[in-house]
Amino acid sequence: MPFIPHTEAEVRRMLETIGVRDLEALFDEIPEGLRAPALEQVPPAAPEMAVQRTARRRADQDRQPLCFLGAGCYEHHIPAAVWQIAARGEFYSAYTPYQAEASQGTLQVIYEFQTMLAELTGLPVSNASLYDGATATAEAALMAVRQRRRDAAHRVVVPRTLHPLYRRVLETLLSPQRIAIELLDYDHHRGHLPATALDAIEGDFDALLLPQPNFLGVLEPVDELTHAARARGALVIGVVNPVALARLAPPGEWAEDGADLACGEGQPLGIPMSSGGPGFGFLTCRRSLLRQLPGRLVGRTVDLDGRTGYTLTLQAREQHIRRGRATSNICTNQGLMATAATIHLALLGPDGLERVADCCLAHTQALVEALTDLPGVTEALSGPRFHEAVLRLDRPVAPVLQALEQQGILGGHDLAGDYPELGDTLLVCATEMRDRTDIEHYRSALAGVLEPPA
Amino acid sequence: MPFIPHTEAEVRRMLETIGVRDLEALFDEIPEGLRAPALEQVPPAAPEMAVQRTARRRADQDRQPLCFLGAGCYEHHIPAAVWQIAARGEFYSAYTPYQAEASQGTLQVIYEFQTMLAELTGLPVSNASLYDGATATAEAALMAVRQRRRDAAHRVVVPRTLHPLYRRVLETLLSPQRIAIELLDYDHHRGHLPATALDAIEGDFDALLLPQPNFLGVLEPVDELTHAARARGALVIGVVNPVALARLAPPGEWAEDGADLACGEGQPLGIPMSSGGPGFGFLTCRRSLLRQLPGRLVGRTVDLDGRTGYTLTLQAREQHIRRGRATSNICTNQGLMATAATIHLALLGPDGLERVADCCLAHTQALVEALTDLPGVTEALSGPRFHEAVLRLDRPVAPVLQALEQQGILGGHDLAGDYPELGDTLLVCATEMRDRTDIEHYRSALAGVLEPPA
Amino acid sequence: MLIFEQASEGRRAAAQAPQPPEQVPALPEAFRRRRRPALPEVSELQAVRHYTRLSQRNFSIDTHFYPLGSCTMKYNPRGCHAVASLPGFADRHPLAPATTGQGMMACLHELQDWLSEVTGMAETSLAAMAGAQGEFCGVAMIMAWHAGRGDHERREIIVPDAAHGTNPATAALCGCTVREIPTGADGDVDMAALREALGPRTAGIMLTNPSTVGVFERRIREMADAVHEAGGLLYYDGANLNAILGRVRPGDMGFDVMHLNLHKTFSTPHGGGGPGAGAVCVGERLAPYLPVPQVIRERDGRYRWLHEGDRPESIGRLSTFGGNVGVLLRAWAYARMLGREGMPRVAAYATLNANYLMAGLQAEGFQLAYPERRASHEFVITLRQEAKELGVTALDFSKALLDHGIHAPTMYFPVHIPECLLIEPTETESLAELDAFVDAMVAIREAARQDPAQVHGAPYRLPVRRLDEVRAARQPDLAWHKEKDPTGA
Amino acid sequence: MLIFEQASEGRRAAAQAPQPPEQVPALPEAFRRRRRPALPEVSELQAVRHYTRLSQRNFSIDTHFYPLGSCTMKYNPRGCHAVASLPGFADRHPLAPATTGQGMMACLHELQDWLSEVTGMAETSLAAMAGAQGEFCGVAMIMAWHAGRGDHERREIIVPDAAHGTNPATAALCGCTVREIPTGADGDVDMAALREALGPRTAGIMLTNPSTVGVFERRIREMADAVHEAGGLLYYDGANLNAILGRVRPGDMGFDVMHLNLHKTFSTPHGGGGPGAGAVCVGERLAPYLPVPQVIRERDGRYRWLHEGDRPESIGRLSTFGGNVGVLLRAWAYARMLGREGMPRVAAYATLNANYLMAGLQAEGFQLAYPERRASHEFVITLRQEAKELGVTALDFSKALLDHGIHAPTMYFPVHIPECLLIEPTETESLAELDAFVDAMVAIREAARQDPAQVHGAPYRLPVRRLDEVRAARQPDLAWHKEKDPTGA
Repeated sequence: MPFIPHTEAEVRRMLETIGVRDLEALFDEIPEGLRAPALEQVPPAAPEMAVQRTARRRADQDRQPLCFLGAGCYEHHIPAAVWQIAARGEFYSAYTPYQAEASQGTLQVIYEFQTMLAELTGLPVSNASLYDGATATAEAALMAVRQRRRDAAHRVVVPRTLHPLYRRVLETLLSPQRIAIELLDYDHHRGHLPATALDAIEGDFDALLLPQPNFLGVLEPVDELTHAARARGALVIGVVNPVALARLAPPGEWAEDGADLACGEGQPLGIPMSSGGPGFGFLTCRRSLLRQLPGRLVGRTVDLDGRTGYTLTLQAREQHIRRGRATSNICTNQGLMATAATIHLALLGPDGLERVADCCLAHTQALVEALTDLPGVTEALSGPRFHEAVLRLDRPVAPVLQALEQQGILGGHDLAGDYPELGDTLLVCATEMRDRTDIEHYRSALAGVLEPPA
Repeated sequence: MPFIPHTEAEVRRMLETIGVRDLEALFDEIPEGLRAPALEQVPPAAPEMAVQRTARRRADQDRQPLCFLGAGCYEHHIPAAVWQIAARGEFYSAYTPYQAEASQGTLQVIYEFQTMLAELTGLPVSNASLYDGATATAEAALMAVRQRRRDAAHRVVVPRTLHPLYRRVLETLLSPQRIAIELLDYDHHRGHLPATALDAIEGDFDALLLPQPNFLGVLEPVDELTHAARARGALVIGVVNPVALARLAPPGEWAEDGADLACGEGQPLGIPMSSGGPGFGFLTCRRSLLRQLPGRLVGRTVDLDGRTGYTLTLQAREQHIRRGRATSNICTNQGLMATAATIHLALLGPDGLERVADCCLAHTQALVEALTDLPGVTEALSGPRFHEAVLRLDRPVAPVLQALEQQGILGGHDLAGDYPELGDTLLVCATEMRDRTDIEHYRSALAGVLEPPA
Repeated sequence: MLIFEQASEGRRAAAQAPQPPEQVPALPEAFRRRRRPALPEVSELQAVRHYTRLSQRNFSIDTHFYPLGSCTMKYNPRGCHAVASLPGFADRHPLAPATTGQGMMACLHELQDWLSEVTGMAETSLAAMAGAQGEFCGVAMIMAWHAGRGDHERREIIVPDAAHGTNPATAALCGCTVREIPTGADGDVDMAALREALGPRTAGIMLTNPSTVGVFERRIREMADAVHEAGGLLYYDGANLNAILGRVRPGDMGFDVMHLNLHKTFSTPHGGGGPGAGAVCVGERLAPYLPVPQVIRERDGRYRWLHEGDRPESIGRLSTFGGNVGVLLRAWAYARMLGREGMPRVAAYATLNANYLMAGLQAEGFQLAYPERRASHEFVITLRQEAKELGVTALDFSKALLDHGIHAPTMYFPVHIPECLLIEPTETESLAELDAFVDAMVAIREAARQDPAQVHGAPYRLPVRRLDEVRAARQPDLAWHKEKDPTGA
Repeated sequence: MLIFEQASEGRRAAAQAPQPPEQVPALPEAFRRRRRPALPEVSELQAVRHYTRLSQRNFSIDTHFYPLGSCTMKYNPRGCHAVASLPGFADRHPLAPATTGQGMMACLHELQDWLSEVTGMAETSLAAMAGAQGEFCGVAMIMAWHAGRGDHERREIIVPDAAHGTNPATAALCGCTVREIPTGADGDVDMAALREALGPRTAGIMLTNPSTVGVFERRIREMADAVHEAGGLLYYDGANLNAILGRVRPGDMGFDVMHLNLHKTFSTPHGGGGPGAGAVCVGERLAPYLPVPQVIRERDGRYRWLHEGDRPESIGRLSTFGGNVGVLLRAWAYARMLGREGMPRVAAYATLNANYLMAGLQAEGFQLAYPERRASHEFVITLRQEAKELGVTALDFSKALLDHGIHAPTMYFPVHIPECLLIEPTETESLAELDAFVDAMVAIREAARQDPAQVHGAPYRLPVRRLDEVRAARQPDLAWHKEKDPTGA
């Protein structure tokens, strides 16, 4: 019986104490007809050894090719210390820190996490994490809607340069509350919104989502757009990449007095890609939005003896207190991932994060230069970029990517489905992990694919 | 500057406090002519990211084939918990527990380790580990020699069925003290010593080493040999496999009143093979030999308040106290490996260790049956065995092993070098990790090698 | 001390900083950050030491007994962590082609099948990233089903008053109104009140069984029939599934949709507050509405993600990519180790431990909330009497338990039982731990008899004593600032 | 509580026990074990919880400052552990063919080359499993060299009186006699005594430089010349190499052979007492005697182990297989991260920290053993005065430091300096930690002035207070027995 400590003698003693004959008797309140049949689909129990063996075989089968994919999930170096510490039993197997005295470790980590995310985004208040970048974006939009409390129908303005999958999650989470999503088109040559984009939106709206960098890797004119949206009474939500924030102006400093909220995906901060999850969403805001914030919040306070301590606070926002009027239904967030990100950021520090960002900038530039050196490959967009770029090929992208995969290269993300107006384009990315050798390897493989040796 | 925390400002402040101009001044007592040149062979500093990348590439290059090798190092399942706990910083980065109050964790683990090894070997006293099985065997022989304090030349009797590499280490470590090693031959058909083997040795000797199971996988008649050696006034040293001890009579119970010492390699108890090290040696003995024991010993005692606590004890045996008259020069042993073995044995318990031993017995039997089913393959020895067997081929072994390796199989250890009298033989092993599928895979690969398809 | 307070300007963990090439392309001035973020500047050793030491300031399953009702804090096997950390799994990009993820998808597909069977449902989606998201998904599917039938008036979700707060919060998020019904004196839902609540506005009902008070809702089939007759659907909140795993199946009880908290029943780690995973299982009729993605197995035996195009009626996408895959792999490994015989044993021994602990506390004179009922995997005691006679509350007992090395049970929930503790020992704790819990409770009561003030002051042996929660809420200090600005603005 | 005391007969961590087939071959009766070994019978959670909690009862570098003289307790980079744990490295069988270990051997070969260069030696063997084995190896090689020249009378090893105990113990193990020479008042070896000791029986001398009192032996070249002239060889004990890494090379000082403790200078973990690795480096003339195996690179660029057959004059084999390969891989990773510029910086900043700490203690009135000398990476203070005036000893200070969260320095070594502490902060500790050490020493002295008895009783905040060492030695209780037999027989 895996994981069950009882011996037969102990079970007998326990049944006696309870005053029942056998284990079945403990289920005597359950109507007879409801007893489950034997589980035939489930295989018999296997010891850890056998499970490890199957898992290793499958993981070996999934050995990962050289990856130039970004598009919302990024391969960065994760210091070995991050997960060696985050996976310690005291973090890994701890519960949500409701009992503050028994959870000072987790609570202080989250307080530090909040500080780091507030610093990065330039906004003073951060929660303790949300599920992922897309749901954090939806929660930010819902905050804006709640804050505005208008009688008229709610509307949120969303650029097409926001991650297409984020847009789909927004639809899922906003439509039950009948919040309209207005899409904004972008400049198909430059790859970002025109500074005057909001002129296309008539009437009142609650919020503008502003990705920076955007899904196409390009930088948006956030100052102008923030100014314009705020002038029209809407809230501005920056959707940002935390590594890029080492070098890019933070949402809290956009235009005159900043965006109102910032959110995004925390995976680049020390979390393995793991097919997309678990990562974590982050969400920061102005102080005036504090009571609209969903999720856990940790505050610093003092104990009976006056010593500094940390505790969950402002729980009146949450579902277990406010039930149907809570700011969200969220309970479990992504605590362990936030812990890992905190350790990661402490190990990098401001200088390390800048170096990572600089490597991303430089390597992506080198990648673009190497690939556009090939005939038939051009850069599709002219706007300034961070660590992703859109390349245009002289032929359909999908077969090229397949041919590259045969050579152990994930060559990028095909944009045909979501951005047909861009033609035969793909989105590529090179982080600090993709060095010159990798780039040269890609270049020569692509050269072979595009112009196979006669 | 990896791992050095100082900022420039701090360095300036520190130099000021010391009262020197610069870092170079701290070395001003070193004669000028001795300053080292720049290190040209050593490459420039690389960040962890780059080192991981090189290491991963090299480790991938070293992906390991399906292994039927034993011969002193065994692939067993290691519960994931073992190293997740043993690698915790508090064990991993702790020093030798000289400061007992600050080392109760390590000390209690070692006390538990000593208890477990004493239990397994049936002898009451265990030290806290030695380097490996071979050096533990040498230390056991040196203990016997010291205990006997004879005037005549010292002699230790060593069967040829003892691991050939252990024999070489014995030579290295015993010859500086002019201790003679007398080899005992074995029954080439049965694969173990005759019960009367010691009749071949004339005159007095200090100790008999008795491997169980022996290097050829065969069980020695330990009761008879122990009886005979003790009758002649020699000490008996059992060289044992700790997994086999789940099912085999422990040295402490051999013959009437047991062997005097037991030693061996602890690697099978939760330690990765890692090209042969680090593992650990264990060494247990009768109480009367306690003061001859080399290495650390942990004892249970009480503190000032009467609470139970653990401490290093009987340090007067050791080099840092007794210097030239110590029982050994050993300081560092294999503490972390002993920690892992303790966790491993706690997770297995007596039942789990028996199951591992039974799987070893059964799988090796199945392997022998499967392979000797092939024409040209026979079992070379008729003595009873544990989890290794000697197979005889109808042709030289080396090319067969090479052909198997091409198919991703390490088919066993070629005995031609150390046991030429056995002819074309190889030593094979199947632990609990080599299941039916693996065995069938080996069988069909070997069939193909021995009788290639026409 | 905070990590920020250990920093020194210019200090670095140099081995962790990559070396940028000499030529880094310049960002246009307008986009550039002007002020460096005040991240800590510490050495690698400082960071390692700081977070290692912080971890020691936590309770956790790996160090303490955690009898937290409704949270199923069981042992998280270390082998599951090893599985999810394998490089082939951990290093896979979510947009990589299916060819690079056949191993991972095989695990997820098996998990889907196993969960469908053990819940008695037709299909399973693993997309939800936690229980609350599973709930959202379930209610959204119920609404989609009604909408699909043109029935737009059903926007009322019935919820027992003892339900987890997430249930009404979820209903609100789905644009529904909540109708509460009371719990009877025996712990079961008040059937008459349920019948009265049902009607043409009923979208569905959200139920936990065993309920949040730790007893099995005996008339569940009757309730299911009534709700279905009224045109509503039944949602099963899987928070308490550990109590009946493999012994009773929500599908057989008549539920249409449910979620499972894999971080409870399937033992993926709580991680100090996540990540979790909230698998959603449905009967046939709701299957078309399941969220994307989901793993399917093609005829040729290959796996792929099923996307929006494959499932036009789907309620949509719940996460950027495919949910918390790393968590799901841990659940897969755990389920595989349990196997078909292990799953019902989880329920049997969780129930045994709860009933034994309940009997032990009752024998020592503690008052049970439902003394006539069998405990499921958890049960409720009320310290009303102790509060009245000794002046020590459920909170005091909880804090004093911490000094005994035992995590406090869930306090003051369910809300309608005064001074209550909801206690769930789980199946992985030994008899000795259960006995130690009873001993601790008795010792605390005895201490309270001697000197209630002593118990009010607990805990004493933890890194901090009771914290000033009021100050934390009134003067929120949510981030550190170099300037020590207490308003944090 | 011991793990054995938590056991219950028949309890198992079932997921860890493989299922044997139905037919297990029977062992002949005569060989069978009759009584089960009394290993603990516990659940997986019990084992995990027990050892996790035990770990918390330790000081370690990852949690505490460890200024242990001569032990170089620096930060052990976590990345090195990750490298050695890679499956391709960890899962390799030692007798697998060289084709399966080219990656591992490439690392070891590089490490050999780097160590040769940084020590100024011709060749390096990585076979020794710890410093003491490296010493054995070195002395054995010296003896082999003399024997090879037919010079069998040289069996005397000269050792300074302040040497580590391992040095004379090693000499004895090699069948040599030890001749001690005194340390002068300035901390250097007494040259006259050395010259007097040298002669036709001199096999060699074992030296540490900087010496065990933490100062650089200034006349080292003169000593080397004298020993060589007398026909002896020089052994360098690498315990203190951290002080001069990359700045002065033992080969350049005139040493013929040396060992390095990779778990000191190259930061592989101490692990609570090992495993270590004791690389041995030699000049040209001793190279033929190096132990086996060793990694060599063939002309075709492939690596292989060099065996007995390749090196007929070898002193032989020190371990069953190839030494502590897993430790060597960690050292390789560390050396690679340091690089050529990092190695001399280790020495520079280790020396800076030691001299700063020494200056700080001196400024607070603590007495240095060698106030006229520069500290190397470590230094000695003597608390003679405090012992005399306040009655608190070096032991008391050490135990009181533990309460301040600082591991005690090495006490009462070197033996000829009364009430001494040998203090080595290493290069990885920050200024704040060094200042905290001085503050703690001052605070302890102040506490001793107020109430010496209070300091005699330290530590107070650790899991146990001072232990009864006499009882431990007089009534050795070395293993647990169910029957609680205190003699343990």
